[in-house]
Amino acid sequence: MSFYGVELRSRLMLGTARYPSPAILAESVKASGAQVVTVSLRRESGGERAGQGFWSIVSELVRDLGLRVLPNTAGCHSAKEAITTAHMAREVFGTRWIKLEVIGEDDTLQPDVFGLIEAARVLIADGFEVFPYTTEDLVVAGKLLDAGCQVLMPWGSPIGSGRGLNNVFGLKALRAHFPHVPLVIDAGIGVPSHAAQAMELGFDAVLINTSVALARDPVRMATAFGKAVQAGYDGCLAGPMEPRDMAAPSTPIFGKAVFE
Amino acid sequence: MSFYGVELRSRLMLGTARYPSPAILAESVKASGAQVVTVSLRRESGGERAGQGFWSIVSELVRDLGLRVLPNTAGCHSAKEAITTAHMAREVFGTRWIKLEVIGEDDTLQPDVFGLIEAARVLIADGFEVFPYTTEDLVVAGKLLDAGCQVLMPWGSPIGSGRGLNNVFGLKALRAHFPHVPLVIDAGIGVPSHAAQAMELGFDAVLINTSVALARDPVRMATAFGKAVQAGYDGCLAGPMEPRDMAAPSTPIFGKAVFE
Amino acid sequence: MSFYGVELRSRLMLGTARYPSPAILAESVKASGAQVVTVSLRRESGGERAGQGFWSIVSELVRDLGLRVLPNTAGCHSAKEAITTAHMAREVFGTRWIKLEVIGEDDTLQPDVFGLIEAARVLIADGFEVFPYTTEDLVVAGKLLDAGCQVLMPWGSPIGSGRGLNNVFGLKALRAHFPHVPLVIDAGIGVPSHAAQAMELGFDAVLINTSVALARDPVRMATAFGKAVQAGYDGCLAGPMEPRDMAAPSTPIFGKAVFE
Amino acid sequence: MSFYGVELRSRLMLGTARYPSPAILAESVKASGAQVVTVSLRRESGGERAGQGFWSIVSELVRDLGLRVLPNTAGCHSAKEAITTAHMAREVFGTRWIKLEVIGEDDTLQPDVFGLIEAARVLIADGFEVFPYTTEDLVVAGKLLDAGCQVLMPWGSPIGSGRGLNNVFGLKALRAHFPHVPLVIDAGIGVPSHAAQAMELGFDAVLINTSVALARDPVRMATAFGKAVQAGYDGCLAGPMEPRDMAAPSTPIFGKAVFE
Amino acid sequence: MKVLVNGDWRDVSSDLLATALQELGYRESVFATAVNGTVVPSSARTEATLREGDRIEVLAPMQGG
Amino acid sequence: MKVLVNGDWRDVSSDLLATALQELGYRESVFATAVNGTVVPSSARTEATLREGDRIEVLAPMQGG
Amino acid sequence: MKVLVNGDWRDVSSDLLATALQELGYRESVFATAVNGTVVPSSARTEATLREGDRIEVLAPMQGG
Amino acid sequence: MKVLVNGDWRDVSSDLLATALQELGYRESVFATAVNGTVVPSSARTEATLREGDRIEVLAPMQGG
Repeated sequence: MSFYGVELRSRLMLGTARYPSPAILAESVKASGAQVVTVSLRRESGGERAGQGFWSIVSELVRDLGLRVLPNTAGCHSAKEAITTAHMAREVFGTRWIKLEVIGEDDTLQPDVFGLIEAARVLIADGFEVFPYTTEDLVVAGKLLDAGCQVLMPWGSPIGSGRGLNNVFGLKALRAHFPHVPLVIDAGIGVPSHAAQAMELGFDAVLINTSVALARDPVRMATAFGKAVQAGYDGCLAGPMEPRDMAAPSTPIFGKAVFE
Repeated sequence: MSFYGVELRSRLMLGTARYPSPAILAESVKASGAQVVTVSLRRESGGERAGQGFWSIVSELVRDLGLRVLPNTAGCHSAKEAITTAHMAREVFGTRWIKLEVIGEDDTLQPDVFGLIEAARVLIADGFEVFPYTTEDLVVAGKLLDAGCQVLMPWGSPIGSGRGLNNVFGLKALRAHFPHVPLVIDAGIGVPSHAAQAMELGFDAVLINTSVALARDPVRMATAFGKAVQAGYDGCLAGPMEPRDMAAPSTPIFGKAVFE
Repeated sequence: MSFYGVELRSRLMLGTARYPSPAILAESVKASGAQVVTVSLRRESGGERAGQGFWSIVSELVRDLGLRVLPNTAGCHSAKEAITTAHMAREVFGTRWIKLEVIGEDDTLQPDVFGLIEAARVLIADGFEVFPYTTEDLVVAGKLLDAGCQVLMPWGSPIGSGRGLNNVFGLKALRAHFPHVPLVIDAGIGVPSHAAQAMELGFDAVLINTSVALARDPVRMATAFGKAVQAGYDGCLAGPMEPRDMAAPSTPIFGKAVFE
Repeated sequence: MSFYGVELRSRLMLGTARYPSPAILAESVKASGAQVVTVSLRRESGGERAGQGFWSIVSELVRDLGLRVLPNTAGCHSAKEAITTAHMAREVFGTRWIKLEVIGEDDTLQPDVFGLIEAARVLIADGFEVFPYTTEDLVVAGKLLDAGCQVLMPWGSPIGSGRGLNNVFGLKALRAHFPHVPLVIDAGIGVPSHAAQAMELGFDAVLINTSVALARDPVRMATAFGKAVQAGYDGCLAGPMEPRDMAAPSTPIFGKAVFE
Repeated sequence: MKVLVNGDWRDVSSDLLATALQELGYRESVFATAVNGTVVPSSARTEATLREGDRIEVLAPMQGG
Repeated sequence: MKVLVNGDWRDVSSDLLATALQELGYRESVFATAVNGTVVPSSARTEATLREGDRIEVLAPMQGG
Repeated sequence: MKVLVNGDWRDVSSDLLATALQELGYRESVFATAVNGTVVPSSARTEATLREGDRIEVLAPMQGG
Repeated sequence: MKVLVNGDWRDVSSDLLATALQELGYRESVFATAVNGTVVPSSARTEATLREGDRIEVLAPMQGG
């Protein structure tokens, strides 16, 4: 799998927010096998060193594990905000990658697909490599690809909800219509079986954050998601049987003994 | 996890039927990491060596990988048939373990819970260690435990159907009512995410056959199921977050920049 | 539809428990169009008149609307209890009909299918017309029919849970295997669409209680269920189209205008 | 319920395409109780009278039953096409109502929400009363309302698929965010229980076509949908109980007899 | 004589079920009876004799689902 | 003069839309017209002139969902 | 002597199960036997006698799920 | 001179962004800046001049999903 020419072995991407401690974050990243971690930006006052502290932890992980950093534009509600934030992220994190979020509604944190496409166009013209957080809408997907996006990140369900895949039909249609575009399920995955299901549907990767960070044991959950993504990927490529409505014996019935 | 005092590391059990070739069966068993394989008996005519051939392959696997063999009574439609078959299996396979199937209906291959309980009582009195293939019925489960069964194997959906878990509610209730009994999902698992889901519900293990054997690439599918079972098990023990109806931002919104 | 030779127009049966008031019960029965109402027995101390009061209300409804009364054996946990209760019900309510409940587990109120079959045999020998509250188990169903039951009442989900149909597959199989036996979904229906779905699956009738009695407006809910049952029944007989995976235009595309 | 100031009693709207015969169309409209029927336009060659024939049937129904006609722009793939078609429809059918469809993808017939919003703006400026066929996207919905739409018609699933509601979560969110806007489920309803479910979710109406027209008995299916819509509407307003995870006895257990 | 009526110990003077029920206040109303787990139909109550310690169930119609 | 009518090239002698439509067999019936993508209302057809190569759409009511 | 072996009528000359099985071609291999629905363990075959019409089941290992 | 820094009004004496940031306590650490909604790269801060009322955003790395 490659994103903008970068080859990746792991199909799990991990967010860095909401962990109980920096140490658990670091252990979770290691346990997950993820090669991409997402980060963000926030206001810092003079003298404060929180951002610096966080960044030194992540930088060390990045260096030690050979990770890629994927900054996001979380919380941006307009193309303009997202564009400005993306530029600041590029400077701070030193990467052209940007996970582009333009939020359209605060309860569901659903993408504003209009602002998203607008911002994607501008950022791609500015040299960014855009990973748009989008819906399963096929027309939107087409416009993002036309704008120059080479990866799409459709939501499974609202960010942080842990509901899994709300619209399996829509996601299947997206996969079917863009068979060669890397597609990453970006939000709402709650348990490992959700991640495996996403991969079985043919998605290329899964981005997880809350369901690892808020698990009772985040490190073990990170391990679990690492395996689930592999399981689902292998399962997809192994060519599953078609489900049947009624039963067929798995033990051949030819040669069955008769005891009267 | 232990079944009748036998400690097992792997929570995946694998059936041996319907593989494209003996070699692929052997590779699949290895790839799965399973420590228990199910086998059966059938009529053999004098001079025929099919059973012998199959058994020499399985014996070698058993020896090399330290497997346990779990014979079944597949295809038996009465307690009497199942009891006789169990005794013959004990002699041939040299184990007190028996996966007890008493089939009540030929389309869905659903258990006949009446014959099942009757046969379980007799076999346990005869010194067998019984793994009953049963439904999610709590009352039936209680009677099987009263009869002396120390493991239960409820169906997920009909044998060979690949439908996954037909009655998640019923299976959850079974798990909740017998928290200390080893429970193995025995039939109907179609894809790795089904297996992960079963483990996330708290089941102790999963028995797979058709969905590996009939996959386009059985060996890869065996690998996939091996990982999925671990993923689901880790996921269950890691304490997943509760799903929410609405979104919660994973990236903190405190400190969000404002660009007017 | 007929139960034990009694022709009924309405395919909705209504329980009489848990209504806010006797008046609302009476209005709900009328609004539902039900022709069968279920009742029960309980201990009454000398001088108390609660049972008498309830019965005079129901008797009046029965007389005015031409209803049939179906007493149940709710709360019985053994065949013996259920048999005794059934006999007392026959004396009090003057009917051979008995909704036979033998409860096997108190959290899910699931049927004890062993006690159920035993009690059904005895009661049928005693001249009762038994409506057994059972699971979707095909083998159990077969034994109840062998015992002489001419109607079966499988649960949708636990009594009072309002969860709808927990095991659609199992209920479909039951319907498919006993195409000529009147089958009534007896428990767990929560909203009108659940009732319509049950009828669309080919069930003959639906018995509702809690979801009407505990609705904010029971009378309106009774009306709703009355219509839903008819809708589902008509929908089943009207022969629905097969669902399709992808879309087909409903407006013919031949003759489409072209505006360049 | 009112659409653009027009009060309607029936919450079922019916399409006129794909019926076996004009007579069955007419009977189905009558049986459904619908007060709004959708129609379309297509190329007609000189001398041909198909459109005239169809229209005379519909006109008679409209006159006899007091129906409203809702022309659509089915098959249009751009705002421009849809706008032109809408104008032609207004002239032919003599109504300002237009069901605005701008199709974005031919397999799923999903809306092109960009063309949709553009066309809605233009048409509303031109004096139309627009019923936009849209997705469950909240941001799109907001823009359509800003453009002046006073009704929204989100899809349940692809037109003609009969799959029911693909994204219940998304539709619930749409309902919750726009509690006062008339919302009509426009596509994909396959059986009466789907329609009842849509109404139970709080939608104001349902538009059906294929699942009536292609039923084995369209007239009976039209009746069924008429009842289902009422059942779901009443059920919603009657205030359903909350579903529970476990059982609650409907028959009170206080006063239960004891037979030892 | 002490008998268990619907789970409570009660004193009755009559050893006939019908009379004992009257003593206990059951009149006119619709109910069914069982003694020691065996149903005693209404018609048999005048001949059914009670013994010290008998368990009597008296059940009346109630709401049911 | 050749015009494209509903996608087919047709010869018409009149350069007035109303007359051309009559030539093409459209009479009495309910239909709507557009020329080169612009709607021409019924009332304007008698004044709408056609040119060689014009694209005419003539649409009639049909079933719709 | 005719016996039913796995559902087929066969002639065997010996009335000992062990010998009859050898006649029928069962050698060395791993199998289990039942006569008239009763299991006959390997160790008991040399003493198990057959009668005309006995039903013999001879089962060998096979794939199972 | 009053400027709005991350939403709070602050007094700075320098009218150069780089110097003003030092006054405000931002040293050595990794951060990005924008003035009045326009990004000012690190390299341009020594030349970026501030005016009364300017809105400055100073953002640092944080956790993100």
